[in-house]
Amino acid sequence: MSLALDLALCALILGVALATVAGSGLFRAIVFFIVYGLLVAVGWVRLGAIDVALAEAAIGAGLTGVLLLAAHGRLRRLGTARDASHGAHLLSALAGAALAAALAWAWFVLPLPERPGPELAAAMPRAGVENPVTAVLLNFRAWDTLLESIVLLAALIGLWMLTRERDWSGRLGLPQHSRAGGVLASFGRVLPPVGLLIGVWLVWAGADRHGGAFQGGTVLAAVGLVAAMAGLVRPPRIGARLWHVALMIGPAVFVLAGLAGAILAGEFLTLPPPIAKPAILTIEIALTASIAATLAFLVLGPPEEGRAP
Amino acid sequence: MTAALPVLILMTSLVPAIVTFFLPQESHLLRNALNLGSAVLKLALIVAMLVAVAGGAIYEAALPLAPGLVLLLRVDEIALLFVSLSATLWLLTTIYAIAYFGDKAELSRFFGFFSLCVAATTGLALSGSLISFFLFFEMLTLSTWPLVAHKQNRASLDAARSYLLFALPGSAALLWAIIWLESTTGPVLFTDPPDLGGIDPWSQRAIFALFIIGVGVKAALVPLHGWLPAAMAAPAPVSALLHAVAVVKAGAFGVIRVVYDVFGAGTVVDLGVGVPLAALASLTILWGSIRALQQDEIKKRLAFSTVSQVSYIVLGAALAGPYAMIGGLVHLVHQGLMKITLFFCAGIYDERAGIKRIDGLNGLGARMPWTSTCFSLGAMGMVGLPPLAGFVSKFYLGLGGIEAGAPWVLAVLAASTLLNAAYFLPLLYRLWFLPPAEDASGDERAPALVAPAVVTAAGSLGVGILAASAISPLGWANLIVLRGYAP
Amino acid sequence: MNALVAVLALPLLGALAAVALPPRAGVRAALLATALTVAATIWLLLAVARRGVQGVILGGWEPPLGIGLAADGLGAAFIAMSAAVMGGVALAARQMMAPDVVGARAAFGFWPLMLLLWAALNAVFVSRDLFNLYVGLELLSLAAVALVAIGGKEAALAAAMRYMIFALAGSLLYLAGVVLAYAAHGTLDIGLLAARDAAPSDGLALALMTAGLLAKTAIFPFHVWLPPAHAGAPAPASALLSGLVPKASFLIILRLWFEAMPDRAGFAALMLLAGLGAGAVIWGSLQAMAQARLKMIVAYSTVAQLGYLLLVFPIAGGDGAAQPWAAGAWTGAMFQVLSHALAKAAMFLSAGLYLAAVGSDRLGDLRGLARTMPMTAFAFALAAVTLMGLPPSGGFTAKYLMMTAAFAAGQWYWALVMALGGLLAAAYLYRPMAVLFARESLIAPRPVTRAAQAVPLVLAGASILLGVFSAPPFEFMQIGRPDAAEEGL
Amino acid sequence: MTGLTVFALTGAALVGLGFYGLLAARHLLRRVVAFNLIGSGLFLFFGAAGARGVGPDPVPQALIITGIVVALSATALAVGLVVVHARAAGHAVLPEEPEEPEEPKDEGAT
Repeated sequence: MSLALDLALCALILGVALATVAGSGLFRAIVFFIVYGLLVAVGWVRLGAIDVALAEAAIGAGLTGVLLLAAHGRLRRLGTARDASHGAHLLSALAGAALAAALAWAWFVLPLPERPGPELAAAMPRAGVENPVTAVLLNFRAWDTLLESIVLLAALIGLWMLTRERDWSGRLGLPQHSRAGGVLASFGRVLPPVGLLIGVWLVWAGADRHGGAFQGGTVLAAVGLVAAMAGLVRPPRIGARLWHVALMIGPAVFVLAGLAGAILAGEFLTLPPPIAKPAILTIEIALTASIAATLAFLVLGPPEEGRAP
Repeated sequence: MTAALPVLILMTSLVPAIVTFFLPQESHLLRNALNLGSAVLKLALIVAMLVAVAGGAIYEAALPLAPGLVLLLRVDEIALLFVSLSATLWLLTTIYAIAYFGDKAELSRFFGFFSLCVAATTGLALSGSLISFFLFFEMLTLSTWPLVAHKQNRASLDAARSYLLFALPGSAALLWAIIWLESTTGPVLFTDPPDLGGIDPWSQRAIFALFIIGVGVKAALVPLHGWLPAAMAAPAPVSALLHAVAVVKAGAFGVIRVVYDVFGAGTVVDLGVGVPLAALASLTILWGSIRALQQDEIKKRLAFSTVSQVSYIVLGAALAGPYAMIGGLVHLVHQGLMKITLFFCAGIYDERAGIKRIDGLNGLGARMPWTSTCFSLGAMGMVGLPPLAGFVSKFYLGLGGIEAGAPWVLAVLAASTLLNAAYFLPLLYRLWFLPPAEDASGDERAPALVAPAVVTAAGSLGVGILAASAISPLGWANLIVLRGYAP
Repeated sequence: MNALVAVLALPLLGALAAVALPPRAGVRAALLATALTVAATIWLLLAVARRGVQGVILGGWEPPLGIGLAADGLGAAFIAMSAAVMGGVALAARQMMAPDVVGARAAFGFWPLMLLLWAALNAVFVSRDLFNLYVGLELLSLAAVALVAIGGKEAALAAAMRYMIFALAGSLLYLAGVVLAYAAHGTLDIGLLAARDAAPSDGLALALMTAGLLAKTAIFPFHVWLPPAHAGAPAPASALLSGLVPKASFLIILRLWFEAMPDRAGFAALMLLAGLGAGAVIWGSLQAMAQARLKMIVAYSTVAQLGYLLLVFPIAGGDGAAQPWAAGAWTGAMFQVLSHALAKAAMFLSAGLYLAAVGSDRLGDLRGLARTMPMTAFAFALAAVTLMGLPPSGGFTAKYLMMTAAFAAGQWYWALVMALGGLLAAAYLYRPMAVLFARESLIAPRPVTRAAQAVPLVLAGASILLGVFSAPPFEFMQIGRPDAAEEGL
Repeated sequence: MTGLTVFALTGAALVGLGFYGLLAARHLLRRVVAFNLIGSGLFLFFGAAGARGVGPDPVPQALIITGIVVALSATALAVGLVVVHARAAGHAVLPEEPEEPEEPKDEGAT
C-alpha cells in the first residue's frame, strides 16, 4: 500500500518536473515548479523528514516560486527566446541521462556505512535542544549554519549591486500602487498577526520539535511581503541603516557567541551545556530576524524607481 | 670574508642598480658619482681577490632556494678572468656613457638597467653551479631589453623585440637542457663535471645541442645571430656593453662552461660533438666576415665582425685541447678590448661628426687623430697583425687546431684573416689617405668620450706586447689551463 | 581562542560592520578589519611555523559529528596569499572604489563583498569537511559573481550571468559527489574519509566533485566564463577574482586527490586532468595573444596559468605520491599558485591604474605610459617575469620544480608544455610591454599618485622575492603534508 | 523495491532532467528553474540514502535544509541577474560566445 503510494507520488513528481522542463510557456513552467515543490515536500513527509518538508514547502516551493514569478512579471514584455538546436538538445539529453543513470547505479552499489549515530546519541543530552536536526544545525554543525546565513546576506548585497545608479536611493522593489480596500488589503490586515504567531511558534518549536530559524524566518518574511503588497507598510530604502542592522544582527550574534565560546569554553562556537538552550534560542531569535529581513528584501528585489510595475 | 667577497662584488653593481632606478632624472651628480664610485670599488675588490686567488684561495657563497635550487657563487680562475674583464670595461663604459648621454632623458632608467646588466654578468661569471649560471643568464636577458629599446623609436623597439625573439627560445632550450640533465644527475656544480653515466649517449648529445642553442643565441652563433646586427639601433654605450662587456661574452663564456665544466672536455671528445661545434664556429667566423664586408654602416660592419670574432672563443672551446683553450680564453679578453675600442670610436664619429656610414670616414684621421688612431689600433688588432692582441689569440688557436688534429682550422683562420683585412683596411685607408669631404665637420673636444677609447686601445696594444708576462691575460689563461682545464 | 579562528571571524565581523555602518565609517571598519586580519594571518603563520598544524574542533564536537578545521602549511600559505593580495587590494581600492569614482552603489558593495570573499577563502583553505567546503564555496561564488556585477555595464552583467551559470552547475556537481561520499561512508571529514575502505561509488563521487570544481576553477574547457568576468569587473575586484578565487576550488581538488581519496585516483584520470591543464596552457595563451585589451590579455593569461596547476596530478598523484620527486612537483604547483596570485593581482591593479589614467585599456591607448607612470610599468614588467617563469621569480621556482619532477617521472611531455607555456606567456605579455614602452604618448594621462602606484609594485616585487627566498616557503608548505618528503629531488 | 529506492531513483531522474534543462534551455529563467530541480533531486537522493538502516539520520536532513537555503540564495541572485541582464540586452538569453566586456561592439573578442 505504502509502496504504491510512494510510486504514485514519485510518478507525479516526475511528471510535473517533466512539464516544468519540457513544457511550453515560461509562466506555466514556473507554476508547475511551485506544484513540484509542494509535491516534493509531501515526499519529505513520507521520508519522515518533517523539518525538511517545512523548509522545502516554505523556501523551495514558496519563496523560490515567488522569486520566479516576480522575475517573470518583470520580463514579460521582452521577446521570446530562440530555442537550442536539435543537436544541442540531444547532447544535453544524453548528458542528463548519463548523470541520472550514474546516480541510479550508485544507489544500488552504495554500502551502508557506519554513521555518526552513537556519537549523536551521546552528544544529544549536551546539545541543549531535543530536536536532533536543530541540534545538528545550531550546535554540532553550527559553522555551516553561520556561513549559510552569511550566504544569504552575500546574495542580498549582490542583488543590490544590480541596482541602476540613479535608483540607488529609491525604495526596494517596484514602485507600489496599492489599491485601498481591495481583497489584498483586507487579507493583508488579517494575515500579519496570524503569520507573526506562526513564525514565532516555528522558531520556538524548532528547538524541540519541528521548525527552526529558517522556516520561521520565511514565514515572517512572507508576512512582511504581504503587508507590503497590501500597502500597509512601505518597503525601506537601501540607505535605511536600521534595516541594515536587522540584516546583520543574526550573523553578528552568531559570530560573537562563537567567539565567546572560544574564550569561555576553549573552542570556537562552543555552547557550554548549561547555557546551551538559552544561547541557541538567542542565536535563533537574532537569526530569524535577519533571515526574515534578508528573505523579504531578496524577494522585493533592488530598487526600481523609474519603471511602472 | 671568503664568503662575503663574491657577494660584495655582486652587490657593487646590484645595489647601485636598484638605487639608481629611484633617483630623479635631474640628480646627475649623485647618479654619476654612484655609478662611477661603485665601478671603481668593484674593480678594487676584484684586484684584491685576484691577488688572493693567484695564491690559491677559493671564495664561495651559497644561498639555498628550494631543494635542488642553490644559488652558488664560487670564484675560480676562469670566473676571475671574465669578471675582471667586465669590471674594467664597465668602468670605462660608464665614463663613456656619462659623457655620451649628457643630460638626455630617462637616464635613471638607463643607468639602472645598465648596472643591472653588469650585476647579471658578474653573477654569471661567478656562478658556481649550472642553475646559478642560468639565473643570472636570464637576468641578463631581461635587463638588456630596456637598454636595446632605450631610444624608444620604432627601430629600437623592433631591435628589442628581435632580441627577445632569439633570446627567450634560447633560454627555454637552456632550461630544458639543464632540467633534463639535472633530473638524472642532480644539481651540477662547476667544480667537477657530473657523472653522465645514467644518460644514454644520444640523449647526452641532444642535451649538449640544447645547451649550445641556449648559450649560442647570446654568443651569436650562426644561425642564431640575427638579433645582434639589428641591435645596432641602440645607443653606442649599449653596443659596447652588448659586444664587449656583457652579452655576447656571456654566451661565449657559457660555451666554455658547458664544454669544460658541465660535460668535460673528455666527454665532449668522446661524444664526437666537439668537431661539429668547431665546424659551426668556423662557419660563423667566415659567414660573419663575409656579411661584414657587405655592410656600409660602420656599426653594422662592426656588429658582423663581432659575430665572426666571438666564434674564435667558441672554436677554442670546441677544439677541447689546451692550446685551443688558451686561445679561446685569451680571445675572450682580447676581443673585448679591441671591440669596445672600435665601438667607442664609432660612437664618437657619430656623436661628434655625425658620421654613421663608411664613406663618411674619408680624411677624418687628420681632423680626429686620437679617435682615428684608436680605431686603427683596434682594427689592426682584429685583423691579427702582430704584436697586437688579435695575433696572440689566432696563434694559439692555430696551435690548438693542429694539436686537436684539425689542421683545417688553420685554413679557417687564414681565410678569416684575409676577410678581416678586407673589411677593416679600407676603413683605415679612408681615414688616413683619402681627402675629407667638402662639408666635413667634427672634432674630438670631448675628453670623457675619447679617454676610454684611448685606454682600451692602449690595452689591446699592451696585452699583445706584454703577452709573455705572467699578469697578462695570456699568462692568466695559461694559469687556468695549468690549474686543471687541461684535458 | 587561536589565530585560525581570528582569520575566519575578523573578515566576517568586518563585513557585517561594513553593512551596518554609514558609508564612511563602513569603509573605515572594513580597512580596520583588513589590517586586523592581516595581523591575525601573521600570527597564524608564526603559530604553524612554530607548533605545526593548527586545528580547531568547532564547538568541541569531534568529526564525524562536528566539523574540524586545520591550518596545515599548505592552508596557512594560502591564507597568507589571500592576506597579501587582500591587503594590497584594500589599499588600492580606497581610491579606485571611492564613491566619487565608481558611484555610491559600488562604493557601498565592494567592501562587504571583499571581506566576505576573504572569509570564504580562508574558510575553504582550512575546512576539513566536504559539506562545509560546499557552503564556503557557495559564499565564495556568490560574492565573486556580485563583484563582477559591480561593474554595472551590460557586458559585465552578461559576464556575471555566465559566471553564475557555471558556478551553479559546478556547485551542484560538487554537491552530488559530496552526497555520494556521505551516503557511502557516513562521514564528511577528509581525514576520516581517507581512513575508510573504498566504496564502489567513490570513483563516481570523485569524478562529480572534480568536474564541478574544474568548472569553478575555470579549467579548460570550462574556462569560457572567466575572461569576460575578470575583465569586466573593476580592477581591484579583478585582482581578487583572478588571483585568489580559482585557487580555492583548486585547493579542494588537491585535497580530494591527495588527501581524501588518494588511492581511488587512476592513472588515466590523472593524465586526463593534466591533459586539460595542458589544453588550458596552450589555448589560454593563444587567446591571450589575440586580445586587443590589456585586461582581456591578463584574464586569458589566468586561464593559461591555472592550467599549469593540473600538471601536478600525474607527476605527484596516485602512485607517484610515494616517489622522491613528488614533494618537488607538489610544492612547485603550490609555488605557482602563490606567485600567480601575487603577480596577477599586481597586473590587474596596474591595468586599473592605466584605466584610471587614460580611461581605456586598449593597447593602442596605452602607448608611452611607461614614461609617465614608470612605477606601474615596472610593476607590470616584474609581474610578467613571474608569469613567464623567468628567474629569479616565484614562477621560475614553480616551473623548475615541476619540470625537474616531470623529467624524473619520465613524463617529459608535461615539461615541454611548461616550457612552451613560458614562451607563449612571453609572447602575449610582450605586446603590452612594448606598447607601454613606446615613445609617443597619444593621450595625456591624468595624474596617478605614487602611493597608488606603489601597491602593484610591492605585490609584483613579492612575487619575485618568493623565488629569491623560496627555501622558507618550501619548508613551510611541507608542514602537515601527508607524505612530506624530507628531501626533494 | 522499497519506498526508499523509489525516492532515490526519482531523485536521480530529477537530477538528470534538471541537468538536461540546464544545458538545453536557452531562456535564462528556465535554466534557473532547472538548477532548482537538480538541487531538490539531489536532496531527495540524499534523504533516501540517509533514511536507510536503523532510523533516519538527522545529519543529512540538516545538510539538506542548509542546502535548500543556499540554493535559494543562489536563485535569488541568479534571478536578479537574469532580470537586469535581460533588460540591458533586450532578451533573457546569453549569447553563444562570451562577448568582450565594456565594449561589446568590438571585434577583438574570441
